[in-house]
Amino acid sequence: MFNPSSIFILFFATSLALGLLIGLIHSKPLARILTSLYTIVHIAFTVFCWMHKGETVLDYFTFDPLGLVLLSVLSILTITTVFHGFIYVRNDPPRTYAIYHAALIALIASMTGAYLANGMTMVWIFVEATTLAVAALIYHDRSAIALEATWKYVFVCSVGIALAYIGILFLGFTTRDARLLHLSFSSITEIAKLANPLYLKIAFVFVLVGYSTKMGLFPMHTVTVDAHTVAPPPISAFISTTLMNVGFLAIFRIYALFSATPILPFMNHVLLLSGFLSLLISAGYMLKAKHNKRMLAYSSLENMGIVAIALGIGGIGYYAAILHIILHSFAKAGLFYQMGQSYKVMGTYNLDESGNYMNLYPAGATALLLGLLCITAIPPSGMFISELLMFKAMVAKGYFVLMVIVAILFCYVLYALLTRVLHIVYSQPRTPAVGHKEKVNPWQTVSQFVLFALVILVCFAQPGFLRDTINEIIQNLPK
Amino acid sequence: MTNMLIIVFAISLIYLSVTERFRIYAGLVGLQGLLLFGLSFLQLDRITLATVLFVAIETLLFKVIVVPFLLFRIINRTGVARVHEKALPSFYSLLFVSLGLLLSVIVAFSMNTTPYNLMFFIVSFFAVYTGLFLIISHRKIFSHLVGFLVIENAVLLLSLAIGSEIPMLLNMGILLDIFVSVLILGIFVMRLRQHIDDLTILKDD
Amino acid sequence: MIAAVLAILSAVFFPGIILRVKSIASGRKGPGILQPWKNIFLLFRKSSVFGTTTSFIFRLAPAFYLATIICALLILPFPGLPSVLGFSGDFILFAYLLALGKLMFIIAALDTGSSFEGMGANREALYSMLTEPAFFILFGTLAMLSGHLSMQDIFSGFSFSGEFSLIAGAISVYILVQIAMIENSRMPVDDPKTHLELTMVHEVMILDYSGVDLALIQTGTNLKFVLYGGLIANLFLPVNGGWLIPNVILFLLVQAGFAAVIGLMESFRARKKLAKNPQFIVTLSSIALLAFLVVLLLTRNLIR
Amino acid sequence: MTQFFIPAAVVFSFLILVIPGKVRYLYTLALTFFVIVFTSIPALAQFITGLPVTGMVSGNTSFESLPFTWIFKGFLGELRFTIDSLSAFFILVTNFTVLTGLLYSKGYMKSYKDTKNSAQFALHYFSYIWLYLSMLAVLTLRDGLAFLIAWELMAVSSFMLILFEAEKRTTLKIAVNYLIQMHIGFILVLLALLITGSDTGNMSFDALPAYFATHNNAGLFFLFFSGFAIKAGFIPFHTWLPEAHPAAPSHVSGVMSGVMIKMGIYGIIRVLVCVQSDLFLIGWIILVVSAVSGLLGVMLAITQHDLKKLLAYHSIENIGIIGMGIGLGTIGLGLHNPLLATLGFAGGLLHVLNHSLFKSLLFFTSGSVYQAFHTRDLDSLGGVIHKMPHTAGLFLTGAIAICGLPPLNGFISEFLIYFGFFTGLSYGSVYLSITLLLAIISLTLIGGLAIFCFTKAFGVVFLGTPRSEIKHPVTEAAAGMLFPQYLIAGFIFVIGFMPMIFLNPLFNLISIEFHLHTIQLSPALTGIFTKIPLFGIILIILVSLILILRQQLHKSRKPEYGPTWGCGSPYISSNQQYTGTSYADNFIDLAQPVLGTRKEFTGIKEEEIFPGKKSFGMHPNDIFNSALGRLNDVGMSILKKLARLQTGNIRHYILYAFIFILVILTLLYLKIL
Repeated sequence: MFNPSSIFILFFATSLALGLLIGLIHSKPLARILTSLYTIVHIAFTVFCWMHKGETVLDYFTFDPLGLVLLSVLSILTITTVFHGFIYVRNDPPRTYAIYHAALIALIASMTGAYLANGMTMVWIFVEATTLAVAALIYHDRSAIALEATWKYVFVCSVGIALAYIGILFLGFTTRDARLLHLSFSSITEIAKLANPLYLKIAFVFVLVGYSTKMGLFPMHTVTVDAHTVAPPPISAFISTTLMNVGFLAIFRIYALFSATPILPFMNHVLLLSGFLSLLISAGYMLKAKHNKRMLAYSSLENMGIVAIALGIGGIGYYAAILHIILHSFAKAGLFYQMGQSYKVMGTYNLDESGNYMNLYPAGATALLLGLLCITAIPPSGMFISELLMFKAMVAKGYFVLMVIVAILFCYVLYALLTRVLHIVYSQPRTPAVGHKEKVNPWQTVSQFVLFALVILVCFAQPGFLRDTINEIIQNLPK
Repeated sequence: MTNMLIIVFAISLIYLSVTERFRIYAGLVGLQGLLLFGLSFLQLDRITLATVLFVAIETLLFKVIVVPFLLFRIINRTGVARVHEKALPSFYSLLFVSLGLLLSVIVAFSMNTTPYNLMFFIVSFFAVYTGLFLIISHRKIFSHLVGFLVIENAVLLLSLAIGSEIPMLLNMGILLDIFVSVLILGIFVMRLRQHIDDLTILKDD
Repeated sequence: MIAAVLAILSAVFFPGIILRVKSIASGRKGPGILQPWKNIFLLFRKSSVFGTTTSFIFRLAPAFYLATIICALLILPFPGLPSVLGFSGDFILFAYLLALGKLMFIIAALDTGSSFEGMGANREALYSMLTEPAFFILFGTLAMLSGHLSMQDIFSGFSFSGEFSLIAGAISVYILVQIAMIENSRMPVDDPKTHLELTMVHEVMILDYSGVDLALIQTGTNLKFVLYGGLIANLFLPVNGGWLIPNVILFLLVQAGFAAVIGLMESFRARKKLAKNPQFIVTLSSIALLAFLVVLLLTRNLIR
Repeated sequence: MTQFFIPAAVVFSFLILVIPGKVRYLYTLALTFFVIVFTSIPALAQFITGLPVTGMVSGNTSFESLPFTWIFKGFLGELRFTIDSLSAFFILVTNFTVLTGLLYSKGYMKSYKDTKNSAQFALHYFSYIWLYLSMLAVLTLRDGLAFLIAWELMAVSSFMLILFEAEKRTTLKIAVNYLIQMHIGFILVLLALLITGSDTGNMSFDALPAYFATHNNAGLFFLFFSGFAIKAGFIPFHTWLPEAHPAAPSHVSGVMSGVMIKMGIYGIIRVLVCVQSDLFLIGWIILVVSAVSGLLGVMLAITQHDLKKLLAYHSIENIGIIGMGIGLGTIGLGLHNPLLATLGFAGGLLHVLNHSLFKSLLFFTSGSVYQAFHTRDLDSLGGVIHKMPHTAGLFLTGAIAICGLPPLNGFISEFLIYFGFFTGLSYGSVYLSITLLLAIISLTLIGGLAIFCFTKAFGVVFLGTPRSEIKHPVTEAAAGMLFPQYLIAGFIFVIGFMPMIFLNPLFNLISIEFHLHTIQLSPALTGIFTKIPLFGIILIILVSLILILRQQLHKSRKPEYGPTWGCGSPYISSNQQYTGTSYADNFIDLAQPVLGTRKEFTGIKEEEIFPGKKSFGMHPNDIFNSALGRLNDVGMSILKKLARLQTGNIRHYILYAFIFILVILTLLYLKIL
């Protein structure tokens, strides 16, 4: 009964059951109870996965360290997201309330699947599933603009997914042996060894471009930004953290699988190019941003760029990339929750209309400042460590020019974020906001402080197990 | 025979890229579905009920019946039958598409594709190219939709190239893909009627 | 002891000599040698008027002015006998002590809140700022020439032997004379005789002083002349201040000569346009620089 | 003990945020005092003896120095806090200034009671104490990573302090600008440390000697230098400084200008200690940069109208003087001439101490003036001395000290540097002598200009009559605010009158840090530094004598009082006085080409028989600032131009992917990738 695979199936069955229950019976209390229950189940499942680390279940799923780390991030963020979700949709009619939570559970489940999937196709299927689930959430407030965002998101994502699929097919071609064709990671390593590098290169390019929709990386970062604009803040938090992690995971997996082959330099260059462009564009847009959430969305783009660059540099950069993606998840999620609260308090996302936050809601303002500190990777933010490691890798590999440019771009990003956030916190709004304002109970902010505290803690001391896990993840990558 | 069908498929693509009437789009998508059905049928070496059923659902049911039906429905509902006026003149789009054909031939040749049939590669590259080109060059969402469907077909075509035994998983993927396309069409039919023109509220400039 | 006597002696006669020379040069008989001091003692006996806007700064300033000059005198080496309190690098202290006096003097002028004294103050500040480099370059040169850093050794190490040291000496004398003129705001940059406040520097700053304070200031000014006279005199003194008497005589002679020269210059030289003063002052620095380069090449034996 | 001290300090510092407002200040004071006591004991021991305190753990045991080390083991792993004599010196300076600043702040912050909420006060004091702690950490940490974190913590906390009056938009801008520039400096230092780390495998200051032994020294040193110079405010890295100091509350400006910018100096020396070759080049460039900083700094200071901005520019000037000392010392090292080296570094370090004293004093006094009159504009102040005699006296003390005039402390340090220059004239090559002479000239000019500037500042602000009428009653600063200022003034006098107390340990320090043997040359210097104070004493005696004489003479005849002599005109109004602008005018005419100060006034035209209202204005301008601004604008416009992708058209979004793939494939086909 308690063998991994059955638990595994049980979990997805539960997800399905709870999702359906909530979705069909439109009752708020029920939805609340079941969702909370699901949160607990998910945590329990994560713990269980850790206990069975390294095993493979139903030969389509595996509990490898990277998947587990990201899964745990998901579990932690699930708690906060569900919590903030309850607050955010408090006043909605039962139907939308129920749909919201059903979709949320579907999203969490599909992301879990994507993390644990063993095999490109499996990942691909779950990524597709996340698209469908998140579409419903983006469309949560049924406005025209929400519809547009949803449409764009779904459409571009599906195109991207299709491209990614072509990449996977190319993997398929490289094998002469049909038994390997379900492309489990173990088999791909074997394929990659005897494969024609050209095929691998094309496969990589297509997969990168395809999943860049999810990871929010150039070239297909555009729609996630739009999605952020309209999605409920808790969902934005998911989109720009755990969902981006899904994209990252997909790309990282294929990168790791090919890293043994001669196409490694090619992959590095492509990653550097794409990451650098992301950084450039995000810097430009943050200097222009007039919408608080879009600003954060672009900051996610920037951070993904950093991750891609770190990955592309290699060496200690791999460590940096993993650490960065974890910390970014916490920091950015906290910031998005904070955005939700600031929206409640100030009644607007518009930068010009928002301001004087320090007097309206001191706790939130403090959280915002702290989050700013974290996301801009200024010590005592833990992300400073990851960026330091990235620079270290650059110095080690002699990418001095790139380093200088990246540093300059950082300064611009810092400038953009500082000016905007400080405007929100301290100075008076340029034009008075029209939206209606409400009070927020300071205790709701505690969760954000906890997340930021986690990020800051890493600056001073990286927990041993974290370090070991990350090292375990990157152990097979070329030094 | 296989190559024959593929050639037809390619021709349909070219025609797709130059025409301006939505009904023709819908028809062509259906036609492509039919061709794909034929192709996948030919690619099967041992015919079992399961596989036949699968192929039938995958191609005949969805690609030949459901999708074109939805397309026609949209056209009727929205009453928009032509592409946007300011779309690329068909002459130029023809140029671009033939360029794409050349490109895909070059790419396909530049990689040795044995033991697979080269035609599959050329045409499916060409199909991807055309699909993307449709999306890029047209302004109306309907054309984007068609472009997406073409890309789907390209994927299916490419997967057929592997020939012999397509593992269940790949098929599952393709099926899911098709579900998605249907769902998108669904959204489109249900919601997007009112703004049939391009949506550009969300932007930074 | 002797030094003090000498200082007082020369201080007593100095202003008189200047006046006398000037009047002779302009064909008058002129007042007695001691006339200036008579005026000062007169002032000492007078009571004084204070501006209502002034504060304790105004009352402190004269005392500081005088005191700093006396301190500077203590540094000044006197013929033959070892300087009272000299040490290596003392000329830096020398300059800065005078600067302190000037600072007090300037703010005292500003204390009155009168526009004229403001003018005087800021001119004084500017000119002294521009003068200092010349003084320091000069002493840098001499220090390098003699290889010592205390006035005592610098001067005793200095002699008009060899053409280059002659050049250096000549230039130094010239510069010292000019600096003395500027520091005491005499002819080329300022004219003690005029009474058009708009064009004055020193005189306008003491416009509000009267009685005792004025007396103190004038005493200070006279002593300041002695200071520079003493510096020049030291240049002329022989290497080893062997026996005292000739040195003393020589010293007094030089002082008198210096006074006479000033008198002559005052009477035969026109006052510069205010706007031109800075250039004039900076010229000194450049001349000093020339001297420095000559000595530099000399000491490095780059020229014979 | 040490195991508990550091966590205790950190934990207790967080309590400031939650502690009730009444006791908050006292609590902060107590905490600060605790830290001061705890750090001062070992620091004093180190500074005075240069040898480790017995019973303490000692780190590396080379012959010259046994720096005293806390090895702190906690959940952070092992942290080594090392106090050698250099950091000891800086710690002592920091402790004193931070303490006085905190004492002063009590009175100063009173005026914000009703405009700011309690949270902001809490945040302020929290940031203040963290600025202090981070500075201590910077001074004691050697490990690269820990150092960098402390370094940036320092920037962030000071940033929060500047933000205290953030409701003003300009303050916000300034604060952001400040943090950005700090960040740039931070990145430079980081890069330098990374290079060290990647070559020696140990990213730490202890690894520097190993690096310098094998690599080109100048390159890395200048990387460090430019990083630290931004913090120290050397021209052209200074642009943040004149903005940030005025924006902050006065006690913060005092601390920032007094000690925080000295952290840059500390860093430079910390690296310099390890440099082994290229000393001439390094020394020469430091000398040039410092001379430029000194001159431009004071020249720009003269043109300012804002009292605190003027002081800020003087910080640049004094940093220049310190730098000149360091440059001289480095050249001395290059010449293997212990005398020059000692003179240079001793002068520089002593000036660090002096500047921290008189600059904080000046900032505190100007703060009091600001509190009393609610303006810092020179041209609308005046006659303050009648309202606030104590403050005026203190300001004058500071002014005399900062002008480097005897008998106060400023003279001692400048004398050392002068003395070094003059000594150096006869050593080394012709070029060296010429360089040194130029250095002498610039130092004299700096001195003269400083006198010019402070006669202006003191004369215009404190003397004369008010230039704008004051609506509200004005009183002398509270005793609580005056006490720390008198404390500082006392120190200024002490250094001025018994310099050897401070110089001996300094010589000792230098000989330890730079492995020189300067013990034998100290008697020569001792002679000098016993003579100089003598003059101070004589001066004071003389002055008092003369004053007594004056009194006696005045006893007999009472002095009368009347209006200032207006050359016959009976009407003297306060706006006929010289203003700061007009006082600076004739200097600015000279310096205009260099400074680019804009003057604008409307002259009287020919046909005007009855001239109307005329105005005269002078607008100080910092060329570097505007240049930096222009550069920044260019970068921004480029980035903004690049950001054009988010058009809202799906077809475009797809197009990017399409192009990206095509480009990659093409590059692939062309065998470029």
